[in-house]
Amino acid sequence: MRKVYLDHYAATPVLPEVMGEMLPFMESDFGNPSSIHSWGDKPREALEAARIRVAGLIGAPPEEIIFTSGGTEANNLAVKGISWAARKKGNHVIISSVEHFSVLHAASTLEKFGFEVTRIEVDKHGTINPDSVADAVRDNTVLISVMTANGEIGTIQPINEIARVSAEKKIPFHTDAVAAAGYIPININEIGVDALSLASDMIYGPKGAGALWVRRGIRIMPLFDGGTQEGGRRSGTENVPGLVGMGKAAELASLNMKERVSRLENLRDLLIERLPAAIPHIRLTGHPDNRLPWNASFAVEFIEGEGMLLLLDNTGVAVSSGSACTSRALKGSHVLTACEIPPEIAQGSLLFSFGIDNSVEDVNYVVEVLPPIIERLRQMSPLYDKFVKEGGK
Amino acid sequence: MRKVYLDHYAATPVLPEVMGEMLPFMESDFGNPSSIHSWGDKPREALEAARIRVAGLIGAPPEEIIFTSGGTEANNLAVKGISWAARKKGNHVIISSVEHFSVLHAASTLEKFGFEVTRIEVDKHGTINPDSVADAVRDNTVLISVMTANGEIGTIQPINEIARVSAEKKIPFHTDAVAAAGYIPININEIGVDALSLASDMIYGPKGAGALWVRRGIRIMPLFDGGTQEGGRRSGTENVPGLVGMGKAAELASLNMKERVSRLENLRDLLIERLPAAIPHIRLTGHPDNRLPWNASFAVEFIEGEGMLLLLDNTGVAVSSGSACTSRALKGSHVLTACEIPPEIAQGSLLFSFGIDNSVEDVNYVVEVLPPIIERLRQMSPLYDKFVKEGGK
Amino acid sequence: MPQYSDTVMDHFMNPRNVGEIEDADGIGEVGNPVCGDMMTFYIKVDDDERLSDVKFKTFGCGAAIAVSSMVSEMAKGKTLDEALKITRDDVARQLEGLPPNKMHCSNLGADALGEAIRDYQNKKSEGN
Amino acid sequence: MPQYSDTVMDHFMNPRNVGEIEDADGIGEVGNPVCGDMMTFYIKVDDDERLSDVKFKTFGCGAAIAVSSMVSEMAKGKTLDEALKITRDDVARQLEGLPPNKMHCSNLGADALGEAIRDYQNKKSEGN
Ligand SMILES: Cc1ncc(COP(=O)(O)O)c(C=O)c1O
Ligand SMILES: Cc1ncc(COP(=O)(O)O)c(C=O)c1O
Repeated sequence: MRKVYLDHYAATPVLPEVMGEMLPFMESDFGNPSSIHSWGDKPREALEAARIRVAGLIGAPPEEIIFTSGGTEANNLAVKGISWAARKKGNHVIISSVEHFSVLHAASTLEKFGFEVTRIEVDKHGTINPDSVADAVRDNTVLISVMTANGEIGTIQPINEIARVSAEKKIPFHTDAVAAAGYIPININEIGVDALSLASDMIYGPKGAGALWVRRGIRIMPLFDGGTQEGGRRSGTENVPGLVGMGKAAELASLNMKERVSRLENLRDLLIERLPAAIPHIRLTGHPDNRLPWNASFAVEFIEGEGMLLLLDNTGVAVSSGSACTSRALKGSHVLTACEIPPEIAQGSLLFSFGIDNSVEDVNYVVEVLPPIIERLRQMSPLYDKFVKEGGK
Repeated sequence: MRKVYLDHYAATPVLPEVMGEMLPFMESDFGNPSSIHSWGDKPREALEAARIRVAGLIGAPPEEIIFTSGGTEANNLAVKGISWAARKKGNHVIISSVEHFSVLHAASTLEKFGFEVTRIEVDKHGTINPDSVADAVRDNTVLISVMTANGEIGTIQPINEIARVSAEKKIPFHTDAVAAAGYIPININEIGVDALSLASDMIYGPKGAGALWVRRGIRIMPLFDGGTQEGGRRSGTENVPGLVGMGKAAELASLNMKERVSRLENLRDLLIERLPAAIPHIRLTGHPDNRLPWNASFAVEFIEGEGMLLLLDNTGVAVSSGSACTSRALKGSHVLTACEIPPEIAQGSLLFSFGIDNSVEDVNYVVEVLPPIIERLRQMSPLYDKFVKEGGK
Repeated sequence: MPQYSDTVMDHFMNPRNVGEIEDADGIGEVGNPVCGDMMTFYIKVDDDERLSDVKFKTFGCGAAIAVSSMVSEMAKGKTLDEALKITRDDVARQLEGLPPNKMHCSNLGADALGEAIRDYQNKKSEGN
Repeated sequence: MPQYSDTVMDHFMNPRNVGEIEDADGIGEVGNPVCGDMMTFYIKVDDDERLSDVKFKTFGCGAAIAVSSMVSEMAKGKTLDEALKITRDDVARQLEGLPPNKMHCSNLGADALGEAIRDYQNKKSEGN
């Protein structure tokens, strides 16, 4: 059976070149970068080289990179750490309503500790209006956190404009670039952002590695106290192989961005063009143009996501869904809700996330196998039944 | 040149069997364990198998294991998480004065948030007296955290007795077993502890993986909010290869504990016997008998640790030191200070941490190369000069 | 796979009795697409008060579809009283288990069947 | 390695002028073993007020030993006035840099030399 993996938003394989650079740091060069003796030399040098590469992906000074265990840690460190460190200045935080759970729920935790959180609404494409950020700013606002782009619906946010608001109001601005970095050009100085989250496993690096860049001068309270690694902002023995892998992955992402993006965009556009032609009552979610190159997200009416996933899996195709049934919390996607997609339609959400190994044949295969699956589930669906009986208006 | 690595406390290599189990989860089975399609199957099964293996090392129910990025995270999660979750009950925490920085500094952070911390003193061997824990308990005590054993001086703590105190007083008891697990038998039910920290990189597993076991019923506030992985207690995409590696490492540690321990104890005892015979004015630190099998720690008088480390490195030997010069903070070891070792003597601290690949020849080599190094540094030392001139009393 | 048993997967992949009964004697509808699961059961009752036919339409996850299919199989040929005794737990057991988080929201088949039977009984008593 | 330059490592591995001058004209002691670094400098001054010999003993890290060695080399043959002008920064520069965290606590060599010169000057003025 043909295998078509279209769930790179959930996981990417580790590239062979990345693996190749990681392995020595588990075997021969296994030392601790903090060691004074020579076993510490190569790990320390490799860690610093990785820092330079990761910083390079976003145009940041390497010494301002804090390595973490992933995107979730980076976001929690940014949202909680910057807010806590500024709690004498104020207790108000602004985020968008379409942030990843790691920002959204970190903000909710802040609320339990006396912070106030404004969650900026988005339009039907999931785009935030920079003016609403400006309007939400108060005297006691200590952090604005708006993601660079949303992974679930692909929408790229106007972060340059939001950064301008934050600069004007002199409020630190954090952006979660986990879904975006490597897929759209990001330069922290051009944007004018103050903190930015990255994850290795979105760019063909290993899981368990991430980074938070924080501009010098922005105070941040650590989540992990301990041996004062990472300048005291993130203690704990560094995951050298993982971070070396992330470094290589970041380097490859920088070097090959243009090529990767044009490839991904072609496949994405092809699917976005062909799927609605092959399937009635399906709609693109997120922004029609201003979207991540790898993201093609849809809502299929009258049926639920998990069934589609399982039947697609049965034909060798991997995708994901924002439906309630596929979520751990059994709740429909807060992102689709924020875009005011009716809940029963949001249940039919399907996310195709392309990767650098996908091909036009993969798209063809999906366009071939998906319509009968949808037809089959619709035939089972009481909602479709009603729709048809009511004359299909 | 002979290479003798005796700094396993700083880092252990990843065993080939461990690597072997990890690699597939970077390459072919790279999927996300949360994925519903079949790419999620093997990673999810492997993660749960790893959980069973890690739980097995300490006799815990697997579902009570929270995977983390390492020992530092586990300790921060335990100390901050349990205290925060109980903050309505009280705001007093008891730790020992010889805890690892990740417990010590986490407790200091709690102080900044209105908690009170009692740091129990130790005797000259670094042993805590369970009675002082009992005496320190107050009505508002919400956590006792005392390490299973100290890695720097090897001293094993009477945690069974401390657990009895905690049980009597009905206060959750956390123990940092990072330095001990795999090297002394640990069964959470026999001890009667409520939470326990583990790190992969102390037992020939990969860096970037750790675990906190928390007994069912003990409330804990997460450090990372997000996608509710690990039962909501530690969100973030799981580091599948790292945790699979930790699982294998834990399994091997359980299976081979007896054999490893007797081997390590033999080497440790040999060094502890022969070094003082070859070098005058050197003292064993930590407990003479009740110590970790891999740990031989000394204080060498009249000279400073970094010089010894560098000259040893030059002869191919890797060790570490608790001297101020070798620490990132340029502060002498709080552990040696707690044992009331005079600061100028603590500067000459040397830690030999044995590993499963060390041999008697390694010990012989150290006993051969170290005395002239010490002699050479003493000849440079104004302190030794004074000592000799004052008649060497 | 969302840790579904082989039986669940079998009933999801090859659901029995999918469809509608044009001249159903009773129709039961439970759930709500907003929550993710919605089931409509159609029954045909013979002169012995037995379920001579059961059909369903379901909007929902794999478990919901498998549950519907299993319930329809379990109910067919049973008397109304017997059918009314089918519980959610019976269904889960017949399916060789359901993932814990699917026990509640997706396991509505027995309820929908019950609704259909009550619909039939109401109509009958009204008809009387 | 604690990111020491080659010159630092050379002076640490092969320190110049280690030792004591029995009949020193001046002795300077700075630092404190409690803090981790302690240096004693011994000087011999010739009739032209030049440092004809400089020796040291040092308790401390690699940097402290290298600093002592470098200072002793830099000072030897200099006039007292010239020697007193040697700064910590000069020493660090001659060593091709010191790790930032070693700039302060281990870089006491120039101070110890200065103390030794002042000791000599004090003795001389007392002797007058
Ligand atoms: C936008 C965004 N931020 C943060 C994260 C969290 O990253 P991780 O799961 O690697 O911790 C994700 C993961 O999918 C994401 O999409
Ligand atoms: C006793 C103890 N606890 C915790 C830690 C922290 O572990 P990690 O550095 O893996 O985060 C260490 C590390 O050496 C340790 O020895």
